[in-house]
Amino acid sequence: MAKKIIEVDQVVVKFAGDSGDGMQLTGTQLSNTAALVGDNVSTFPDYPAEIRAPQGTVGGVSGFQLHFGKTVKTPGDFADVLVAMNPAALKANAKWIKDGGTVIIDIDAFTEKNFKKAGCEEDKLKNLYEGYNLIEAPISSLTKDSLAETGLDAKSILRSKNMFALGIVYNLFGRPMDHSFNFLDAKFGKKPQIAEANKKTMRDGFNYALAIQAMPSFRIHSSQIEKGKYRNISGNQAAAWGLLAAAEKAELPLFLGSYPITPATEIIQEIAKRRDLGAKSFQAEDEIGGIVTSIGAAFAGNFACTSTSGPGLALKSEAIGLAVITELPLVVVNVQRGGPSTGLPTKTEQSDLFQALYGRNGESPVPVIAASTPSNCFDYAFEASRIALEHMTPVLLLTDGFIANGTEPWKYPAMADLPKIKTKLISKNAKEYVPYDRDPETLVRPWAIPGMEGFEHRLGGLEKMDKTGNVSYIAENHEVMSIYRDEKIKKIADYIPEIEVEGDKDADTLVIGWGSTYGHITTAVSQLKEGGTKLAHAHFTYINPLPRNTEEVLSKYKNIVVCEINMGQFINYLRMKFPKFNYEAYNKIQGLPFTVSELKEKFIEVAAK
Amino acid sequence: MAKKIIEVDQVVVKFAGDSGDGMQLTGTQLSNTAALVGDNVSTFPDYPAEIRAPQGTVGGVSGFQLHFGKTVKTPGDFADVLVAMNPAALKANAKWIKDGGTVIIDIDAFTEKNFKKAGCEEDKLKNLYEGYNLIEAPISSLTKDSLAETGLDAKSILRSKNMFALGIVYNLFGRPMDHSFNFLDAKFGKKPQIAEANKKTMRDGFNYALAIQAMPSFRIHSSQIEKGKYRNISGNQAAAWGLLAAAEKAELPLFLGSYPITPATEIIQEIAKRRDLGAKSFQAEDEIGGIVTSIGAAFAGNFACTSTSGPGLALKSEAIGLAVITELPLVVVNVQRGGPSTGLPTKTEQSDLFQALYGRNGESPVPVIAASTPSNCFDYAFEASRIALEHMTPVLLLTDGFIANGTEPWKYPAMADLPKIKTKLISKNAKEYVPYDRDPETLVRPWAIPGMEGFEHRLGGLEKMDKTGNVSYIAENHEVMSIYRDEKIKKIADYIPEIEVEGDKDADTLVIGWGSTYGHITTAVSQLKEGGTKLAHAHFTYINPLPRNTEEVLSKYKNIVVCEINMGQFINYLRMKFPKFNYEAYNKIQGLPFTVSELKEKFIEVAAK
Amino acid sequence: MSTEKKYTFKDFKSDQEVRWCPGCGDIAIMNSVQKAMAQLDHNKEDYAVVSGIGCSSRFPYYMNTYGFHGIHGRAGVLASGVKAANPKLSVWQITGDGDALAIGGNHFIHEIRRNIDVNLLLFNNQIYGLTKGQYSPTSLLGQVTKTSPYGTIEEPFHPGELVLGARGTFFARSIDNKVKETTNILIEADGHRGTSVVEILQNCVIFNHGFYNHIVGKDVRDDNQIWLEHGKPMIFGKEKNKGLVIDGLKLKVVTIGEDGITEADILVHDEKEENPTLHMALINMQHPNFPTAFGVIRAVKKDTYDSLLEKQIEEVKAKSNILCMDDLLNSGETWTIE
Amino acid sequence: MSTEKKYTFKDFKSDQEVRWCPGCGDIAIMNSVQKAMAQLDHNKEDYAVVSGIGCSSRFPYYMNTYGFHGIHGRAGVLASGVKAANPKLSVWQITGDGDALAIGGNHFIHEIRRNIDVNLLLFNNQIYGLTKGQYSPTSLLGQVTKTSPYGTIEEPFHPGELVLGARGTFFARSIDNKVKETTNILIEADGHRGTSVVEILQNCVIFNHGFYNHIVGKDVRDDNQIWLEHGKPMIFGKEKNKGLVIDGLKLKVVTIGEDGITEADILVHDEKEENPTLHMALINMQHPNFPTAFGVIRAVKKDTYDSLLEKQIEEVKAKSNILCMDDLLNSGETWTIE
Ligand SMILES: Cc1ncc(C[n+]2csc(CCOP(=O)(O)OP(=O)(O)O)c2C)c(N)n1
Ligand SMILES: Cc1ncc(C[n+]2csc(CCOP(=O)(O)OP(=O)(O)O)c2C)c(N)n1
Ligand code: SF4
Ligand code: SF4
Ligand SMILES: [Mg+2]
Ligand SMILES: [Mg+2]
Repeated sequence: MAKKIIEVDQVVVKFAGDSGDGMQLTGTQLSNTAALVGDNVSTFPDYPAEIRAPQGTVGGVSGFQLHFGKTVKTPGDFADVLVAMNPAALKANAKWIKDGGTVIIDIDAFTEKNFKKAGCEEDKLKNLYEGYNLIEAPISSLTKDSLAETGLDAKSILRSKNMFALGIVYNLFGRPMDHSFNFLDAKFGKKPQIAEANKKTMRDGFNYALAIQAMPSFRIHSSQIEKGKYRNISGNQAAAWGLLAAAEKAELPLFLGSYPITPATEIIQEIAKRRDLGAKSFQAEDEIGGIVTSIGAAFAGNFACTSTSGPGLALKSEAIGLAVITELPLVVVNVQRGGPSTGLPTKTEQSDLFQALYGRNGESPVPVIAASTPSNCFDYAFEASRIALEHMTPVLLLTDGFIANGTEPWKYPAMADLPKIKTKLISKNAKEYVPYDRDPETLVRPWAIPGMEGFEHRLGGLEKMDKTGNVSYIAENHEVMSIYRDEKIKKIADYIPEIEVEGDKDADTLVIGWGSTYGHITTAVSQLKEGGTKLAHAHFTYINPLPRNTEEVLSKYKNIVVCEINMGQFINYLRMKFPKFNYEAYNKIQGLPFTVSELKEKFIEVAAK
Repeated sequence: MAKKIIEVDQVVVKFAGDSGDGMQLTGTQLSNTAALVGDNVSTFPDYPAEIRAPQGTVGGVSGFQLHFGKTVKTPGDFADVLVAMNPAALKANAKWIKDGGTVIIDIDAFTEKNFKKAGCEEDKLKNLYEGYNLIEAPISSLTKDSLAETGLDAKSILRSKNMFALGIVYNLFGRPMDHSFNFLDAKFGKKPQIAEANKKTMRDGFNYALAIQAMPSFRIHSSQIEKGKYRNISGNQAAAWGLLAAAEKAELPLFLGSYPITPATEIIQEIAKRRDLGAKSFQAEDEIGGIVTSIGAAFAGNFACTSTSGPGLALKSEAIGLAVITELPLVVVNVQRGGPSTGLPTKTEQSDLFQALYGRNGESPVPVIAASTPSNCFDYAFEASRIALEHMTPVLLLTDGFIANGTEPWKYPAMADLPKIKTKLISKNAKEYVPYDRDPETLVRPWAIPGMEGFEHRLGGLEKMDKTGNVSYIAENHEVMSIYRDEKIKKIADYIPEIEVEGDKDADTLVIGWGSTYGHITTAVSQLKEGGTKLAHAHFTYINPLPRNTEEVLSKYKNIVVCEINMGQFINYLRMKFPKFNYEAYNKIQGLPFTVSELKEKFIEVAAK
Repeated sequence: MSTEKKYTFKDFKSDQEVRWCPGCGDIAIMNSVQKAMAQLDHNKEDYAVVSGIGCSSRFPYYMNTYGFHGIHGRAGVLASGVKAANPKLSVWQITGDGDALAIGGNHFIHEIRRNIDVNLLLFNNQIYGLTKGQYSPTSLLGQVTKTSPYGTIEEPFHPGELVLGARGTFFARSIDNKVKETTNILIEADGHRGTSVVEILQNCVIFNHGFYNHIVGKDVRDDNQIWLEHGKPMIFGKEKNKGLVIDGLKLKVVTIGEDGITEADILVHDEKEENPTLHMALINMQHPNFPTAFGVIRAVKKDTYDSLLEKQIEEVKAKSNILCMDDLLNSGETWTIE
Repeated sequence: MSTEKKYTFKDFKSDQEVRWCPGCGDIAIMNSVQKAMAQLDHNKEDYAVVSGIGCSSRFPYYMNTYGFHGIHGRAGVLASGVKAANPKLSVWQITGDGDALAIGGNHFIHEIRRNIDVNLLLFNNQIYGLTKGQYSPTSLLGQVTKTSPYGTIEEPFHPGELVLGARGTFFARSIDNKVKETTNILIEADGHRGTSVVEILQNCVIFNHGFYNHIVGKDVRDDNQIWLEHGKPMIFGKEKNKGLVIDGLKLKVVTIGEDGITEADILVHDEKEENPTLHMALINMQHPNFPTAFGVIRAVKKDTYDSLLEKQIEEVKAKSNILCMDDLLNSGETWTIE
């Protein structure tokens, strides 16, 4: 019997195993290789809240899903191929396998003991197999065989079993191993024996798959990737780099005061590495210290930022108000996660929107921007920085666990192609400095920093007198200043792009999303288009202020459906801003992104109205 | 020439002087006396943000306004009588004097030096006098004369000049001095010499006014006060007492973890006095400590509360989320003040509404209630407590600087007339305890506390499994629990009163207000009614959930105008909840309440549409 | 005291799966706590185990007592609230070096200053475990972690020193795998009225494995640890021949039998001495010049916040004529309109 | 150092009206600060004066320098951020006992631990002034205030003790109305590299008037104050005949000329001694058994956070081949699609 060859535009693969099984590494390898040969790629790591939950349990399963091929905007809903290293991994992922998909299990790990640990009986799990192309691969034992002669100890040998699985998968998809070989050589530079062992296992896995008839073989249609220089990037890394790029373009030192919190921690970690670029990361004693050191740094003339997630943003809310009233530039990156309270710290959600917009005492307007893909976290971090520095205001950048941890190949820019950021630093030669003397166009005040002779002035959290910035308790002045602060943010609408509608602009139904739901929504819309369903799609990344053509766009559609991973915050924001339109809500609050299929179902229903 | 006798229903008097001149005491005395003789009274103290700003300056003026007589719902817009102890006091208050009103100044203090301190020239201030009935009383020198023989030192003597002013005012309004005499006797029990001196000065002031022809004499029409027992109360005291009353009715010890902050500090001060009632005030190291000690106390089975103002509420926001997910009873009293940031700490504002509703990470619903008068802070603190304890949820009670510091006579209840609060404490004899086993009607979970045998359980901020309350990362469970938390709060609508419309129910125009604007709005509406303008008035005290008949009420009117001391938060909330109606906004953001006259102007304009 | 104990340590295990990494020091500490509870006289329902956030702070879930897993850094105020609200409870606070000394540092020092009667177990692994390996306020100067790829530039706190700086009445130190010693220390901590701070060196096998090997390693442990006992001379060393003496205002290590030193010259440990000077010196002893001090280093008497609060309430009640809300409502100036 | 000074103290006065109560200790302290600045060598534009919230924290408004009136409790992190961002500035942090030790306690101890080069002026009036008289973490046990109508039940912090507990390198104490002494201390504080904590006893004439009279009263001040000077014997008293000696591990007051005591027996102050034992004992001396210690009590050398940060940046830059964003973007694994 000849191998079954499956022709596809793209595939979804998921690796799942124990936290210690190296699934994140395996997935990253496949994803990098795919990107290198010119596939579009999107990934979604998914790990437990515990560092290392008990071995073999469902709670301890660590997964890595990736989607690669021609048209890829999400990590995919259902897996074409699932690699499950033990019963718990299979159990946890069973419902995410495509009908007729391939399931490769390490049959050596499917022991009675492990079924028990997974909290399910063998028979029950067997039921799950039906409908799938199940391949019972003796991965552990073949790995042992493969390395029997290396002289490595049993534990080290078994640690290579993920490479065996990776080899299998490379074969399945006809993707080369040499990229991973190079990686292993570099990683184990000082331990060539280990590198060789891993490479051997991978090769053996590759050959094993070649030999087994039941393994399908995928032929993935080549994609048309834009020309350019690429690298893989996660949302958190991209956000950090976007801030660094903005500092360079503003010609200011970068300062990031922060405190670790899942899933935002990688941002401070990335900045901490960049002492070579002169960046100062300051790991404060808490979130309040993180933002207030940054406000101090902004006062002192650095480009200051802070990064956090929901509970941390709550702690920063008082200090954000201080940045609002002192009108200092500051970027606050908030990587959303499941709430309320500690909630679901490793899961994704879009439920901090209202906190970002309104979570402060008093009338305290702040621009809010939301990135929508891992790589455009770079662009929107840069944009948030530009707005902060050019409009002298704190800016909130929202991302979330889904895009922060997800990766994709990124056609990265040359710095020369990015716009210069024009800070509001007053010229040393200016005659005088009036702290709150606003630019009549933008209402932005000028910036003078300690060290500049003759421009000494005092800032603070008390209401300030128009122009001079001195403390003022005058009733009318408070109204004047409140309106200035409000108008200043509203005017930013003139300095951001209009919103563009994708899909069929002249459809009756407009699908609205914001932030990280972009990939799923755009995929659903374009797939439905192929099936003849006409839909327009407006995706919001600038939330406050909204793009100036928003009302005009909304007015063109009969039905408007607003999709969010929360209980309906953006829809309520739209109701506030444009109450005259009718909006329908589509929400999910499971700590997971939408699936393309559930979106399609909903859109078909709405479009039929 | 006979004295001019002015017949009125009510009068507004303002005392203004230096922070050290004892104006707050003087005002309080008049207000208490008026209340005792059966007037309706409303007061509004107004003091500088500094403890004692430089003597004689406008920044250092301390004022106390009171309104008393027949129909009194606000402290009044403009003063019939202003007592100004120095030029700065006159300058600061000139624009708040009624046309043709009486201005009594201590002419001894109107020296060149003092004009200078007030930052104005004598001539300019003189212009201010026009249109008023100016009485230049040599208060300081007459006080000195009055006490010349007492043997007191000059400083002590001069300190009595406020009593001379008080005597004048008692004469003007035909109000008796004996209540103040008693007060002085009690206050200076150990120093009878001082008490006598003060009484003598007051009497001399009274007689002075009698003698001076230019002094008008007011005859205030008697009011029809409801029968009952009365006392004066401020909003902060009433809120504190409402919590104490709730603890008694719930048969639980009261615990208040708090941190001082203007204008909420009096709440912890009131509770600190009540060791005799077994109340525990815990002055924490900060606002976070304040709320988290309270959450600990709630877990341990006390009736737990915390009190603060805007910036403090910001700091508490993370912890409120913990109370939301653990579903513990907790009352958070937030006395709003001018923002953003430190803003205008001694001024009033309604700008924390959105923070109260949405200032937390994740989907974190909390009931929000707003008191509307000083004395009903008692009722709504009691209500907030009832809802917290009966529905197992944190509840946010909003008041603001205006009603928190304002006082009014209060017909106080007997405890027997207040409803019992039925806590959700599980019976000791229950068979088992399932922490999240909800009442199907209310979705409320039962409460078990340490010390109860056999009901040991663990709470925490991670998402919890339905029923058991164990930690759960299951996607669908998160949705289930999120919806439960949301629905539980929505269902509270079934346990609060419907909203009642005041004024002309069948008018075309509905005036909407919430919280502390009640007095001004209701006065404006009823004054316009006398003039023939028909207006309906719906005043919201239950904000989340809204009363169940809200939509029905809104649907009856052609014009809806929403008045707020902020830039439009409640109006946006209504747009979110009931987007189909048209709302017009009327806002003021000057750190001051509305005046009745500006409201009337606006209402006439809207009603004419 | 009853001779027959009501519970075995198993009675304190909850039905929840323990989710720490295999080999994590937290597991051993949990055993010590459960053993201590089995020996103490409290009823099970009178225990409240509260924590903040961190690997260590998952602790309450595994205890079959009343428990509260709080928010990050707030273990100290959570415990303070529980105890102040109900002084009858035996309150155990579980907190990591990040939870207690980074974000929670303020609550930590104030709880100690107030001397709230709580057993405060500080799990010191000198790292942020749960967030996967960033430096903490106890990480060593120069330590390479995920947020200090080039080494930290911050001097670490010595937790015991901070405890004394905050006027602490009780401080003890132990090691995760010393279950017997830890159990005994915890029993003494529970007996102490006030904030009993027990710092436990805890191995994080994933992110800071073996950070304490210079103290716990088989070869070195006898020479590098000194276990203090009240009333006993401060002797240590493989041969039990080393001891501590005072030299001016400093401590010095001497060898018994050398330079004419006899056991009588060795300092005797007095955990009850109010003057903190010597306790501070013992706490600050550091490798390699000194052994690290373990056991109960300080345990002095002082009123607790919770007992003073109860006392004040009783005193005020006894004197006041406001004993219910109706009294309050009718107090002071009131009048009747008829 | 130039002999001709660039500024007089008036150059440091801003045009804003001073709004403290007449007689408030803050006014005298401001004079000391302005006098110190007039003597120091910094350019006026290089001063940054930052604060939190409280009466004392209004300070920056009255200074004709760069200034920042922050939010309550955050003076320490505001100052840390300013200094870390621009180490060339001379950063002065003004903070009250509530601002620094209640809500700001955590930032306070971490700033000290990191040894950030800031002059930290702690205005200790043992009360919350701005909010009108509630107790603070330095109010005396039993003190009656607006929130403790029956007396507090909390042990107060000793600020200096907490500073040392947080590994502080500099601690000095002064009194508001001692303008000359305070000025000199501030000059030394500014010269010290690291967090220079200067506790200044400050009279709040409205809410805690005369709380320090037992130390500053005319009759008692000579016997109840000891002003320490580096290298000088610790002598005090109206007759300058009392001194401090060590007795075991404790301090003792002796009289020169009695019991055979001569000046040579008296302890000589060494602010530079790294071992904190004696400094701690000096800080903790309390009325009525001891005089209260003033002057610079501790001033030891240690690297500052800000200098180590600059150094690390230079070192990493020297070794790295990523020197601009383009380098970074092109670093590691990249590929080209053509
Ligand atoms: C407000 C907030 N900030 C940050 C975090 C992220 N966080 C969780 S645990 C932790 C530190 C854990 O360190 P430690 O307290 O030492 O506990 P360990 O895990 O080492 O036992 C951090 C930073 C959080 N959950 N909440
Ligand atoms: C977040 C916050 N909490 C509370 C307050 C109220 N508040 C302002 S100053 C202060 C305490 C002042 O005491 P201290 O720091 O000793 O300064 P002092 O007025 O005595 O100089 C408090 C509680 C505030 N402004 N902000
Ligand atoms: S990460 Fe470290 S501290 Fe956390 S459970 Fe694992 S070993 Fe323990
Ligand atoms: S209240 Fe006290 S601290 Fe504040 S300004 Fe007045 S005297 Fe000074
Ligand atoms: Mg730790
Ligand atoms: Mg103070």
